[in-house]
Amino acid sequence: MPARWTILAPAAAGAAAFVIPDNRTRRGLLVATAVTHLALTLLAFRAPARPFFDGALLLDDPGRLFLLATSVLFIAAAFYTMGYLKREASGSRPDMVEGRLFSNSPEARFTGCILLFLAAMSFVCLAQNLGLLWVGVEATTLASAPLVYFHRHHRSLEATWKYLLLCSVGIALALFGTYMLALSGGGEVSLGLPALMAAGPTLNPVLLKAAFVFLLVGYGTKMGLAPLHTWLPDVYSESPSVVALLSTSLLNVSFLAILRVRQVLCAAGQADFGNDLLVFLGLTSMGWAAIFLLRQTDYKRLLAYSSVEHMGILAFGAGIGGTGMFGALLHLFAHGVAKGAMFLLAGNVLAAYMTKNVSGVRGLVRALPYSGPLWVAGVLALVGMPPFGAFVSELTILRAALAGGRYTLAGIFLLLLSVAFIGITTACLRMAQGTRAQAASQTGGQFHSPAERQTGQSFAPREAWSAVLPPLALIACALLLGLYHPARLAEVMVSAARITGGF
Amino acid sequence: MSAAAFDMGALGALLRMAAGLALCPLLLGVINRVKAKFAGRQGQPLLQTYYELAKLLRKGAVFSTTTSWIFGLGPAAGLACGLCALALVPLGGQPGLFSFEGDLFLFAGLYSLGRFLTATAALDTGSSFEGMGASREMQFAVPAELALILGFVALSQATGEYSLAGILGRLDLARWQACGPVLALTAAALFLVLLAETCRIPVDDPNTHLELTMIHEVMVLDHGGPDLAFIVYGQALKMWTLGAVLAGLVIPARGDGAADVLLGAVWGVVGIFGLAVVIGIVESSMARLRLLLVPRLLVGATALSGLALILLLR
Amino acid sequence: MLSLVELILVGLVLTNLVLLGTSRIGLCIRMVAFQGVGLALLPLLGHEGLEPEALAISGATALLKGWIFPLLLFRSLESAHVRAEVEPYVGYSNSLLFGVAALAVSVWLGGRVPVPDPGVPSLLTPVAFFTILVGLFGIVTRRKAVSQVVGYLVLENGIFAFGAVALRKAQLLVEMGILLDVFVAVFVMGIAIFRINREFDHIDADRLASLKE
Amino acid sequence: MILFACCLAVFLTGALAALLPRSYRAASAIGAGAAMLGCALGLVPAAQALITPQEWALTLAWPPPFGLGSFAIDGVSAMFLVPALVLIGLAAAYGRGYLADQEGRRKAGAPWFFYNILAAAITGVFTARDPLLLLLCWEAMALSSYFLICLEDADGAVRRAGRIYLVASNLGAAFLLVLCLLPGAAWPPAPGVAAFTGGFADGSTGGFAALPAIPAGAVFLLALVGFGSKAGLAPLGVWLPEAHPAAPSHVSAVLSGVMIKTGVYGILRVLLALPPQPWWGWTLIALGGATAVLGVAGTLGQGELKRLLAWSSMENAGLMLLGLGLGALGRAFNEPVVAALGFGAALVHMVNHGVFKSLLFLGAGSVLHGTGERRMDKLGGLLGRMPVTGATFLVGALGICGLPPLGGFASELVLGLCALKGLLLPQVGLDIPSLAALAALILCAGMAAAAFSGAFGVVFLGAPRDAAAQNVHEAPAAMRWPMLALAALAPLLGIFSPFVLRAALHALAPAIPGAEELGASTVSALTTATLIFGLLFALLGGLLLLRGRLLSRRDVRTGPTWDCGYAAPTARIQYTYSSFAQPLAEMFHALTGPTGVLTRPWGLFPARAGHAAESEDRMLRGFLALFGFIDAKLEAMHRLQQGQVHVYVLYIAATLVALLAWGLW
Repeated sequence: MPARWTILAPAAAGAAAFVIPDNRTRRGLLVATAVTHLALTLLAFRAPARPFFDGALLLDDPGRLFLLATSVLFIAAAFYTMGYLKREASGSRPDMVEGRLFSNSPEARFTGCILLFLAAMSFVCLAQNLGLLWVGVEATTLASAPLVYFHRHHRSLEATWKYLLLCSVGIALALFGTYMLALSGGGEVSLGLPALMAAGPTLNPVLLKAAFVFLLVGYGTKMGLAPLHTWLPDVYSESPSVVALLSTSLLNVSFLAILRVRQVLCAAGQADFGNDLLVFLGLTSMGWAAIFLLRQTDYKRLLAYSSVEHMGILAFGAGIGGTGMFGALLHLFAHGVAKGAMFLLAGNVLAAYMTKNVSGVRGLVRALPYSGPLWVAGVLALVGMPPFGAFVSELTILRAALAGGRYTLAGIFLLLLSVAFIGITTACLRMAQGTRAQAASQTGGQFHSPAERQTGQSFAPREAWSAVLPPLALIACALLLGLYHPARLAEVMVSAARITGGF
Repeated sequence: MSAAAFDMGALGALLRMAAGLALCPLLLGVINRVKAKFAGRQGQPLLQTYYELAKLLRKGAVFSTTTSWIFGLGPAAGLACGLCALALVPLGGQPGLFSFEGDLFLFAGLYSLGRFLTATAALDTGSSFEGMGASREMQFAVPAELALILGFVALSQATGEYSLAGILGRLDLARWQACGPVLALTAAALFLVLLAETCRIPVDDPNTHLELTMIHEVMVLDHGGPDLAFIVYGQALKMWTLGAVLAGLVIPARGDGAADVLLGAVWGVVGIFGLAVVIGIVESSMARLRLLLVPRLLVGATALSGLALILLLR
Repeated sequence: MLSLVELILVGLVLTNLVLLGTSRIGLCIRMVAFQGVGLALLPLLGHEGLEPEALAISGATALLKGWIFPLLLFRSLESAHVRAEVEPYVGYSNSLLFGVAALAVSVWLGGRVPVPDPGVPSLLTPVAFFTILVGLFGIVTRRKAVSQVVGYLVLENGIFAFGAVALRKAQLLVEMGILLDVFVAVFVMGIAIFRINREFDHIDADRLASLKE
Repeated sequence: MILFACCLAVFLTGALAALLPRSYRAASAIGAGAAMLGCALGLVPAAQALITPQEWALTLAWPPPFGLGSFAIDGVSAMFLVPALVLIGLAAAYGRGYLADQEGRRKAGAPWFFYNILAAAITGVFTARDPLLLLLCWEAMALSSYFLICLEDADGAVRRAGRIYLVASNLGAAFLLVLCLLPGAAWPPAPGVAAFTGGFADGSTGGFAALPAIPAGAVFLLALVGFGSKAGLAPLGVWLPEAHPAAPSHVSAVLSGVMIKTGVYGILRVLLALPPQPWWGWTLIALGGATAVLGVAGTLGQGELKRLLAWSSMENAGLMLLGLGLGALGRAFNEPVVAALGFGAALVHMVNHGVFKSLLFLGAGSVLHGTGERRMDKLGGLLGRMPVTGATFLVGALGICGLPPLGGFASELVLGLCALKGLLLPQVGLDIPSLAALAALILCAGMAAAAFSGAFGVVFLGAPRDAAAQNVHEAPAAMRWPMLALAALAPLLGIFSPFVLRAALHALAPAIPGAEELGASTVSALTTATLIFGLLFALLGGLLLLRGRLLSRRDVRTGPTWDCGYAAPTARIQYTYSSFAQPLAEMFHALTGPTGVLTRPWGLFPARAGHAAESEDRMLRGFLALFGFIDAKLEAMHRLQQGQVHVYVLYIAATLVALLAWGLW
C-alpha cells in the first residue's frame, strides 16, 4: 500500500527533522525521503487504486499524475538543497540589495517544513473528500510560510505576511464554497467526492454555481490566477530558489483542487458554467502576466509572472475542454519541470552575479559554462519552443480551441502567448548573451560579488554538481515530454483527462 | 519551314547582318555631315569613322597602374554584346539570324550586360571622373531600359507576337491603320531611348570636352587603341541596331516574296540612314539638357510607352 | 431551537456592526471572542442534538475562538506596544454605512441563493455573506496587521457559522482538521506580527509595500 | 528512402557529435563533415525525385506528442531540396575555413550543432507531409537560425538583430500554428479544409462536433503572413536586412540562399493545393512588386556590403512572389500557360538566386575575413589582392542582376515572358497585374545592375581607399573552393537553363496538367538563347584574341590614371559607393527615406565634406515605433501592483463579487 506512505513518510521525516541536531544527517534524511517518495509514487503509479482511510483518501489517476509531478520536482529540489544549505551556512551575511546584515532561520526548521510541505501536497493529491482537500491545501500554505521567511530580512518578511494573509483569505473563501457545495445537496450528502458526484444531478444548480465561484476564487488565489495572484511574485522573488520551485508544485496541487470541484460540476451537468469561468480567468491571468513580463527588471519576478501566465494556460486548457484538458495536464508537467529548472538556475545565477536585476546579468553562457546553456534551454522550454514539452501541450490546447470552433479565444490565446514569449526571451536571452564585462559596465562599472570587489575583475565561479545536475535532469524531463511519452504515463494522462471532465 | 527556305532565310539574315557591320560607321559620318551642313561648314568626310577605327586599331595603349583585367574586358564585351544584339534584330521586317519568343528581353539584356562591364571597366581606373560617368550611365539606363521594354511590349501587344521578328514582321500598313497613334507613341519613345542609348544630344554630347558634363565619353577617357576602337564601333553598331528597330517600326513595307524581302531590306537601310539624318537635325537644332533633366526626359519616354500600352489595354 | 440559532445569527450581525464602528482594537478582539463563543453553541443546536462529535467540536471551537485566539492577539498587541487604535482608511461612520450596504447586498445574495434544506434558517446565508463581507472590509480598510488578523477571524467566523448550521452531518475529522488549520494559521500570523514589529518597530501593514512593480 | 533517412540521421548525430570533442579543430571537422555528408546523402533521393516523383514516404511511428509524421519528396520538394542541399553543403565547407580563426575565442561545438540542426530542419520543412511535423521543423529552423545569427553575440548590433529576428519569426510562426492546427488541417493543405478529423494524437475526435469548412481564403491569408514573413515579404520582412548581415557569412549564405525559400515553398504549396481566387494573385503581385522595388531601392542606400546583399535578397524574394502571383492568377482565370510559366519562373529564379546570393555572401565573407572591414567606402582595389574572391564575386554580381549569359537571365526571361503572355491574353483582371509585374521586373533588373556594378567596382576595383584594404589576404583554400564551385555553377545554370525550366515544369505537372507541353515553347526559346550565349562567348573570346594580337605588336605602357590635370591624385578622391548610388537613390527617395548623410563643403576654406550612405529602414522604424508605443502603454499598467496588501485583498473581494454577479445573475 505505497500510496499512504507517500504521506506518512515525509510527515514522519519532517517531524524527525525538527529534532535531529546534526546538519549532515538531516540533509541525508531529506534526500532519502525524496528518493523514497519518488519510489513510492512510481509504485503507486503502477499499483491499482485502493481507497483507504474509510474512502476519504484514494489515489486515482489525476492524483497519480499530480503526485508524480510533485515528487519529481521535490527530488530535484532535495538534491539542490544539499548544496544550497552548504552554501547558505548559518551566520549573518550582507543583504545584496541593501547591504544590511541578515541571518537565515535555523536549518532544522527549513528542512522540517519542506518535508511537511511535501506531506501536505501528497495529502492533497490523495484527498477524495473536499473537506480534507481544503485541510490539505491550507496545510501547504502553513507549512510553506516559514520557508518563505528563510532569509530573515524585511523583504522576505513582507512577502511572508502577504503570502499568509492573502492565501488564508482565499482559502477561507474556498472553505465557504465547500460548505455551500455540501449544502447544495440539501445538507444530506457528505463532502466525499464520490457521494457528491453520485448526487450530481440532484444538486441545487444555483448553490452549485455560487459554490464553484467561491471555490474557484479561493483555490485560484493559491493557484495564482490573476488578479488573485498578487502574493506570488513577491514570494517567488524573496524566497530561496528551492522554495520557489516547490511553490510551483503548490500551484499545481491547487489546480488539482479546482479540478476536483469541477468533477462535481461536470457530474451535475454544469460543466459549461465552470468552463466559461476557467477560460475567463485563464485569459485574464495570461494577459496580466504578459503585461508584467514586458520590461520586467527582476528575473525572479519574471519567472513568477511566467508562472502566472502558465497557470492561466492551465485554466484555459481545462476550460476549453475536450483535448484541451489533456493539453492542460501535459502542460502541468512540462511547465513544472521547465519552471523548476529555471528557478534552480536562477539560484545559480544569483549566487554568481549577486544581483536579481536583469540588466546586471550578461554573458551567462560564457561565465557559467554549465548553467548558462541550461538557462537558454530552460527559457526555450518555458516559452514553449520545440522540442520541449510545453510546445506540445500548448499546441494541443490551441488545437482543442480551434477544434471547438472558438477562433476568437484561440486568437487571444496565441496573441498573449506571443507577448509573453517576447517578454521572457527579451530579458532572459539578453542575460545569456554578451560578456560579463558588459553587465558590469551597464550597472555603473562596479563588480557585484564581494570577491570581485577585492580582485577587481569578474570571475566565473566553479559550479557545484548539486547545483547543475538537478536542473539538467529537469530539462531532460522537459525534452522527454516533448519527444516521447512513456505508454503508462500517456495512459494515465488520458484517463485523468477523462476523469477531470476532458473529452 | 523547309531546310532550303531556312537556308535562304539564314543567308538573308547573314547578309543583312553583314550590311549592318559594314555600314554602321557610316551613320556617324552622315550625322556629322548633316550637322556640318546646318552649321554651314564643309564637315569631315563621310568615311571619317572608318579612318579613325583603322587608326585606333593600329595604335598602342597606355594602361593605368590601378587597372586590372576588367579594364580590358569591358570594351570587348561591350562589342560582343552589340554583335549578338545585331543577330537578333530584324531589318525592314525581315527576321534576324535568331528569333524566339521573348528575345526582346535578351535584346535588352545584352545591352545591359555590355553597360555593366563598361561601367565596371570605368570604375577600374579609380578616376573620380570615370566613376561619375559610370554612375550616370547606370542611373540613366534604368528608365531607358524600362522605356525600351515597355515600348517592345506595346508593340507586341499591338501585334500579338512575342518575338522581335514576329512583332516587326507584322507591322504592316493595316496595323498602322488599326492602331496608328499607339505605334506613333511607341516610335517616339523608342526614338528617345535611341538618343539616350547612343549618347546623342539632348542626353549626351559626344563632342564636348568638359568631363563634368559627359556621361558615356567620360567613362572611356582612359581607353585607347583597339579598346577605344571597339567602343566606337560598338556605339555605331548600337545606333544601327536600334535604328533598324525604329525603321522597321515606322516604315510599314512588308511582304513575303523574294522581291519584297529585298525591298524590305532596302527600305530598312534607307530608314536607318534617314534616322541618322533626323538625329543630325536634332543635334544641330537642340542643346544638351542639364543632367538633372535627363532622367525626366527618359521617364517621359517610359510614360509614352506606358501610355501606348494603356491605349491598347482599354 | 431554531429561534436560538437565529438569535445567535442576529448577535453575529450586531457584533459585526460593532466591529465596524469601534476604534479600539481591544474591543474588536473581544467582539471576535464573543462571536466565537456564540458560534461554539451552533453545533450543539444542530439537528443531532448533543452528540459526542458535536460536543467535541463546539468545545474545541469555544476553546480556540473564545480563549486562545484573543489571547494570542492580545499578546502580539502587547509585544508590539503600539497605540491600540484601529486607524482605518475609511472612517467609522462610513464603515457603518458600508455595513448597511453590505447587509443589503448579502440579503439580496441570500435571496438569490436558495437553501434546499428546510431545516436551515433563511437568515443563515445573508448573515454568513454579511460576516464574510465585513471580514474582508476589515482586512481591506484597517491599517494594523493585528486588525487584519481580526478581519480574517471575522471572515472565518462567518464561514464557520454557515458550515455549522448548513452541514447536518458534522464530520468530526473534517471539522477538527479545519479548526487545527485555522489555529495554526492564526498562530503563525501572530509570530509574523511579532517579527514584523521587531523588524520595523511598527505593525502597520500598509507600510509593508517595498515589494512592488 | 533509406538514403534520406540516413541524411537526417547524419545531420542530427553530427549536431550532437560536434558538441563532444574538446579540440576546436576536431569539433569543426565533425560538424562540417556531417553537414556535407548529410547533404551528399540527401542529394541522391532528391535528384531522383526530380526525374520521377518518389513513391515512398518515410513515416515515423511517433508516440503521443505528434502522432504520425511522414516525409516524402515529390517534384516540388525536390526542386527546392536539391539546391538547398548543395548550398548547405558548400557553405559548411566554407564555414569551416571561415570560423577557423576563432579558435581559442570560443568552442566550435555550438556553431556546428546549430548548423546541422538548421540543415536537418530545412530538409524537413521541404519534405514534411504532416502539419505538425512541418511546424516542428519550422520552429526548429527558426530557433537554430536565431542562434546562428547570434553567434557573435558580444556585439550589441548582432544581439539587436537577433532579437528583431526572433520576435518577427515568432509572430510569423503564430499564423502558421493556426494554419497547421485548423480542424482537419493537412500539409500540403487539402482543398476544403473542413469537417474536424481527430482532436489529438490518438485520432479521437475529442468530443467536438464537426465544423463548417474553413474558407480557403483564410488559409491563404494565414499562409501569406506566416510564410511571407520568412520570405521577407514587405513589410513583414523587416528582420531580413538586420539579421542576414549580422550572421557569420556562411550562415548568411544559407539564410539568404535557402531559408528565405522556405517561405516561398510554403506559399507555393498552398497555391498549388487550393483553388486560388483572383484576389490572391493580385495580393501576391502587389506585395511582391512592393517587396522587390523596396528591396532594390534599399540596396542603393547601404554602406555595408552584406547589408546590400541582404536587401537584394528581399528584392529577389519579391520577384519570386511576383512569379507566384502570376501563377495564381493563371490558375484563377484558368489560363494554364500563365500558371505554368509563373510558378516555373518562381522555381527557376529560386534556384538561380540561391546559387548567386550564396556565392555573393561567401565572397562578402571572405572580404570581411581578409580586410576586417564591412563598409564598402573604405575598401577598393581588392581584385588584385584577392583574385579568386573578386572573380567569383563578379560572376555572382552578373548573375544576381539577371544578365545574360548566366542563369539569372533565364529566370527573368521566363518571368517576363509569363507576364507578357498574361498581358496579351484577353482576360480582364490579368492584364494590368501582368503589366505591373513586368514593370517591376524590369525596374528591379536595371537598378540591381546599377547597385551591383557599383558595389563590385568600389570594393574590388580602383585603388585601396583605406588602410583596411591595403594589407589584406586572399581567403584560405577551404573558403576558396566552395566559392569556385558556386561560380562554376553560374554559367552552367545559364547554359542548362532549358533543363532547369523543364525540371520545374515537370515538378508542376501533377498540379497543372500538361505544364510541360504548355511551357515547351519557352523551353525552346531558352534553348535558342543558350545558342546566342555560345555565340557571345565565342565573339568575346575572338575579340579578346584579336585585341591581344593587336596589342602584342604595339608598344603598351603603363602609367597613372589620367587625372585631368589634377596634380596629386589620392585614392580618397575615387567615387565611393555612396556617391555612385546617390543619384539613383535620390530618384527613390520617397520609398527609402533619407538615403545618406551629406556634409556639404562650406565657407571660404571648406573643411572635409562628404556623403555616406546611411539608409534607414522605414518599415522597421514603423514597427519599432508601434511596439514601443504598446510597450509603454502596458508598462504604465504596472501600477496595478503597488505592493499594498489591502488593495490585493480588495482585488480578491472584487473578483469574488464580480464572478458571483456573473454566476447568479
